[in-house]
Amino acid sequence: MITQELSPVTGVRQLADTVFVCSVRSPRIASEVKPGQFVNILIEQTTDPLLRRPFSVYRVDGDRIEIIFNVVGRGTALMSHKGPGDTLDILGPLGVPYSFLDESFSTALLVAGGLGVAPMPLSTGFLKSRGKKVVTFLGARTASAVLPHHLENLQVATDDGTMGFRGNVVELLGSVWKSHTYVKPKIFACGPTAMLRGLAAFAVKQDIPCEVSLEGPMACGIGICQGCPVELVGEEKKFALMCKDGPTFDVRKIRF
Amino acid sequence: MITQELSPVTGVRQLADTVFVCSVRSPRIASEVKPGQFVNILIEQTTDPLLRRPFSVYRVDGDRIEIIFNVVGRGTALMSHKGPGDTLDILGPLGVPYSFLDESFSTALLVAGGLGVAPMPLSTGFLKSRGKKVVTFLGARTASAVLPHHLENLQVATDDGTMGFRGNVVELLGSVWKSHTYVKPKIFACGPTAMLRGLAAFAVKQDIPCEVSLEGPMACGIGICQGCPVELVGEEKKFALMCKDGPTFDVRKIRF
Amino acid sequence: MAKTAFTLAGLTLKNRVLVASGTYGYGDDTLDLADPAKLGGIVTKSLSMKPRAGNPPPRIVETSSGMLNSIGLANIGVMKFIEEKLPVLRGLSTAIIANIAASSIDEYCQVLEVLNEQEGVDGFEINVSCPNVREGGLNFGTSCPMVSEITARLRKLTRKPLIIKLTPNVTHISEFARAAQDAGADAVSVINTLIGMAINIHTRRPMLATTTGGLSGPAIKPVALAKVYEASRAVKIPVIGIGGIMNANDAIEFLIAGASAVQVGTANFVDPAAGIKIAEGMNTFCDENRIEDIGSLVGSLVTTGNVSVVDSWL
Amino acid sequence: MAKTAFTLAGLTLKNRVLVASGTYGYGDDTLDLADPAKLGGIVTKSLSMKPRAGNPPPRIVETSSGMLNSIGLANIGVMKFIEEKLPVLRGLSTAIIANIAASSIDEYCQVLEVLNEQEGVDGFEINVSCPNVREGGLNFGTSCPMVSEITARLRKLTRKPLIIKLTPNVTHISEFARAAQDAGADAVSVINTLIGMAINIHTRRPMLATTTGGLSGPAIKPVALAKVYEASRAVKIPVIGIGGIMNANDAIEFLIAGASAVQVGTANFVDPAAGIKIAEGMNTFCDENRIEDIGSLVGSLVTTGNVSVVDSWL
Ligand SMILES: Cc1cc2nc3c(=O)[nH]c(=O)nc-3n(C[C@H](O)[C@H](O)[C@H](O)COP(=O)(O)OP(=O)(O)OC[C@H]3O[C@@H](n4cnc5c(N)ncnc54)[C@H](O)[C@@H]3O)c2cc1C
Ligand SMILES: Cc1cc2nc3c(=O)[nH]c(=O)nc-3n(C[C@H](O)[C@H](O)[C@H](O)COP(=O)(O)OP(=O)(O)OC[C@H]3O[C@@H](n4cnc5c(N)ncnc54)[C@H](O)[C@@H]3O)c2cc1C
Ligand SMILES: Cc1cc2nc3c(=O)[nH]c(=O)nc-3n(C[C@H](O)[C@H](O)[C@H](O)COP(=O)(O)O)c2cc1C
Ligand SMILES: Cc1cc2nc3c(=O)[nH]c(=O)nc-3n(C[C@H](O)[C@H](O)[C@H](O)COP(=O)(O)O)c2cc1C
Ligand code: FES
Ligand code: FES
Repeated sequence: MITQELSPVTGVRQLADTVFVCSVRSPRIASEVKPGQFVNILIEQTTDPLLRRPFSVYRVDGDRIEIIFNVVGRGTALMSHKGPGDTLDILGPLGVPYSFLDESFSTALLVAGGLGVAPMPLSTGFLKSRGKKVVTFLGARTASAVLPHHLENLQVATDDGTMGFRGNVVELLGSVWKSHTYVKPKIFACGPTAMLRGLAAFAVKQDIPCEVSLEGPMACGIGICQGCPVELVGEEKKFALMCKDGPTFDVRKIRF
Repeated sequence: MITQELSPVTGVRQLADTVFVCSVRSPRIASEVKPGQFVNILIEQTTDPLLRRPFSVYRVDGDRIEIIFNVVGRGTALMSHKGPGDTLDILGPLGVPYSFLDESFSTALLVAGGLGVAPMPLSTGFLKSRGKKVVTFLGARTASAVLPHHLENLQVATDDGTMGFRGNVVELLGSVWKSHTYVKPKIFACGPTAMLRGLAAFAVKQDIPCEVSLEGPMACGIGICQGCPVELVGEEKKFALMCKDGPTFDVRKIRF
Repeated sequence: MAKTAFTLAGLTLKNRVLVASGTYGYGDDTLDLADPAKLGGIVTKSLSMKPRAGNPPPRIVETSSGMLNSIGLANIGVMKFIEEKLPVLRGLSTAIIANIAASSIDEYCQVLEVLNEQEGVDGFEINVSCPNVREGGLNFGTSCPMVSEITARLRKLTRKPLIIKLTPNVTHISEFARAAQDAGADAVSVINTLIGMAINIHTRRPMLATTTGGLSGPAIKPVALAKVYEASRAVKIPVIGIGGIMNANDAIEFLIAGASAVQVGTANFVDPAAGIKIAEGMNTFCDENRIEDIGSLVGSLVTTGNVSVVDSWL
Repeated sequence: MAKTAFTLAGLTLKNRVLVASGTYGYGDDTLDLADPAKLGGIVTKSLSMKPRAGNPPPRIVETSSGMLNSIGLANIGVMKFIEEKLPVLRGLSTAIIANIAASSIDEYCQVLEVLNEQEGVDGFEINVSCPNVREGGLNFGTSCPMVSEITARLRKLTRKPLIIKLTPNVTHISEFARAAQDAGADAVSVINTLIGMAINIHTRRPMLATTTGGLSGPAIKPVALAKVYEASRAVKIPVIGIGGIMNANDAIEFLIAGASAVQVGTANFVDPAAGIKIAEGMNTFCDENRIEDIGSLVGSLVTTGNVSVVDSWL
């Protein structure tokens, strides 16, 4: 069930140059959220910024949830200045989680680009507690942008080669793939759209099941504005909604 | 000279229910401001609130200035949450100060209603250092709304009689006037428009010189928008600008 | 407690707050978050004869205190609406106003005829801000004769409340309100979105796939209020005020300007319970100000005499 | 550094940023805070033949990301302007565009004739959003034939740049831009303020003494951009973009939409150096993006092809 929680901020800590983690006390969301779902946060009561801002749930710790975010504009800048004493109005959990309960796979390959790492710590915990094997491929611009926390069997790619594999994360996966020994693998990914497109092409070619978490502009996050269409394969110009039918999608079902 | 200073907040403290004092480091404004002048503060970089907010200068302490303010809306609510680490963009000093250099008076009667006390502490210091006698009349709704700090020879009126005289500050002044012994008195006032109108009527009737500090909507605070007209006596429909020609006016020169 | 009900052409709304077309889906997505029984009514997403997929993404972009949308009237079509959504809506204990969009007058008539027979459809709102295919895509809503003709044709087909929703993108909205009234409309809704645009300066592309879109939200509230004021002084039928209403105070401004009821749009995206909170806030305002019938606020703007400066800080 | 100059009918502006009429006084109040020599030009407050006191207070009210004003064309009159202000303006090393307001076509002509002979007046901008006394107060700017006639009459009187400033409160601004062009205007300015309103719900009075006023600021930027886009595609003469420009990125949006230059209005109230900072920011943008002539941005909007979602957070 979706709830609206006025959530006290318990802390905001800086992880990297423009990357922060915000912890809030949201007992109802914390108890219901599943990996790959997101929350929609009203950062200020003024009308600029006007709309809520969507964020993946990074971690759950008792009655607290954590959001990892990059400061890219007005909303995220304001959020980086929050601290104890402040309250955020949060709607969640929203959207369809990764289909981790799917019995057809036993190794989850978590593939993330940049802040696409956001849903992965929660995913890792969930998968491990259900006896799945987890391998994580993480891509970043450079070593200082790598966010390696709370991940399992981590392999890193950096564009500039300052850490791990030199190249992008899809190339890293491709290079590993030649000699892989993963039992019943399935890819679960999050990252920039261009990366997800490359990954989808790879997955289709290698015939690996693959789910991606998309992101794009949203007004409501709950399916009432029709603002977040994702084109479906098959039927001409038929759209799913990113917020309600996603953000996670089987790459074979969408055109993105 | 008017300057635009990015001023670090050194502290915000709560004085009463909705009343706060904000201190900022503004060396240029601190060194130039005169009592009765104001500053225009850009509280946030977002577009709601959009415009600067005008405030009297309450006190000057070295390179710091203090603003006393009442939380009445979005801007003042945001300002009450500021603290060390925040910066305010301040334009000032603005407007025409009280004419304290006027040689024709030797006793300044400072008359303030509610937060109209704002310009009075700075005024008191300035007057005393120039050898003027200062008597202060302060009106408030109730005892807990009385802000008696940094004032001289204070007489208080409260609407509910919980402190001092029961009634409004103009009635208090009237009651004192019958037996007054002030040498060459002149009134300098700030407060709600209704109170200032009552005071002006009293001053004209008793033939006391009287200056009031007005307030009302302002967009620019520096004379470029024509948004703050104050009707002048004499010429039909001729206006002065509250921000540039005021906020202090001789009550005999304006219709308000 | 103040009297809040409002009767429009025989239909009684329990209060004067509806949720606006296109901003509440078909009323079934938010049941966890807000109880529609506390609303005056729900205006459905615009319905057309056939389903419409809508425009490609991006369809929305936030602007200063507003948002642009180019949803493209995406909807499931009137038949599927009747099959799948109406049964749910019937159970919600609130008035259901079906909003209709079409690209020809005949299509408006067809959709209305299909819906008119349905139990649970309490009234109609006609979205005339639609491209008129016969006239090369020009908006029906910017032509007074077209608004007249659409209204007159639809009036013949229904005795349920018929509301014409006007576009603000015209010189004198009062002429359109009068045209709707004279052709038999029971009310006019004022306003739909303003035409607007935003550009990504790095790609030099519009932020919406359709280049321009519709501006809504608090940014447009002053424009909407002025249009409501203009329209309500021109007609005798009720005006339903829409545009940037975020809270009860905003809604009360619309009533004072001349609106008999209001619709809440973009605010639902910020808070799915916005409409309910607004209705409750209006009640509180009435109680605090000893207003016995909220209807007494309608058109109560005082425009003579001197307006004195508010000095609430002192 | 990119080429920033812009030539309009023989007048060369050093950059494409001017300050808008009514938002910078007569240029002499802000000399402490901002050096006008860094601006492309200053458009004066609207000047009429006789001084005008303007409207009673309250004249301004803030709205969400915008403000309403009803200054009422308060100005010192053209004669006093020439005596007192023009000598100062001549010394500022920036182009001076005199904005003219009038309540009859004859008055427009008189004011222009008086100013046309003055050294230091580099061009004219005609505010047609004024009440036409002969036609009972209806706005000149909402009648195409009136805009044509005003433009044609003034064109005969001056060889200096003649700019017609259009109101957005019309259905199709392109028709008005075309009317101005066809009657001989050198450019059109787009847009003046949108009609808007705000109400004090406690007193039930309008927040402006005149009931309605003009909405400006970032709230209207999307509308202004769409109007600039519409107008610039309809005419060959330059369009000067105005409306809600707060920073260099906003200004660049207007150029891409089709504006050859921009004017900065309400932003001056927030920061009297806004125009200068915007001009500088546009240079930085050009440098960073290796744009050699800022003019190459004008009308460079890309509207075909797929628009892909920006995902800058990843
Ligand atoms: C399902 C979902 C999950 C997300 N999870 C995370 C997360 O865990 N951590 C995180 O940092 N971000 C996440 N995002 C992106 C995040 O919502 C945006 O970065 C945020 O809304 C930007 O707000 P702002 O006010 O700071 O930026 P704005 O001032 O609104 O915009 C600044 C810049 O950001 C871009 N932008 C604005 N909104 C979005 C958006 N929704 N997506 C992409 N770019 C945008 C704009 O194009 C502009 O370039 C997620 C988005 C979605 C849809
Ligand atoms: C010269 C001058 C000096 C001032 N000095 C002080 C001072 O020392 N301390 C202080 O607390 N306040 C002072 N004020 C008033 C102060 O500027 C307003 O209280 C403030 O702008 C409100 O901002 P807001 O965003 O909180 O309110 P908003 O959200 O803008 O408005 C909330 C409420 O406040 C009212 N309001 C808004 N602006 C003003 C205004 N300029 N004047 C009066 N009411 C307004 C509105 O009508 C509304 O009811 C002064 C005003 C002027 C013109
Ligand atoms: C995302 C979105 C979709 C909309 N869809 C419709 C629609 O289908 N039919 C219609 O008549 N109006 C539609 N509107 C207009 C709203 O009903 C309303 O008139 C407008 O948004 C102004 O109100 P607001 O500022 O409260 O949002 C839509 C508005 C938005 C923001
Ligand atoms: C306080 C104020 C006064 C104005 N006075 C005039 C004027 O005298 N003549 C005119 O043509 N436009 C006038 N305008 C309109 C501006 O020049 C500009 O077109 C409008 O404000 C939109 O731009 P902005 O959003 O950048 O302010 C005025 C605007 C404001 C806010
Ligand atoms: S964001 Fe509103 S429907 Fe998806
Ligand atoms: S506030 Fe702009 S002129 Fe006074």
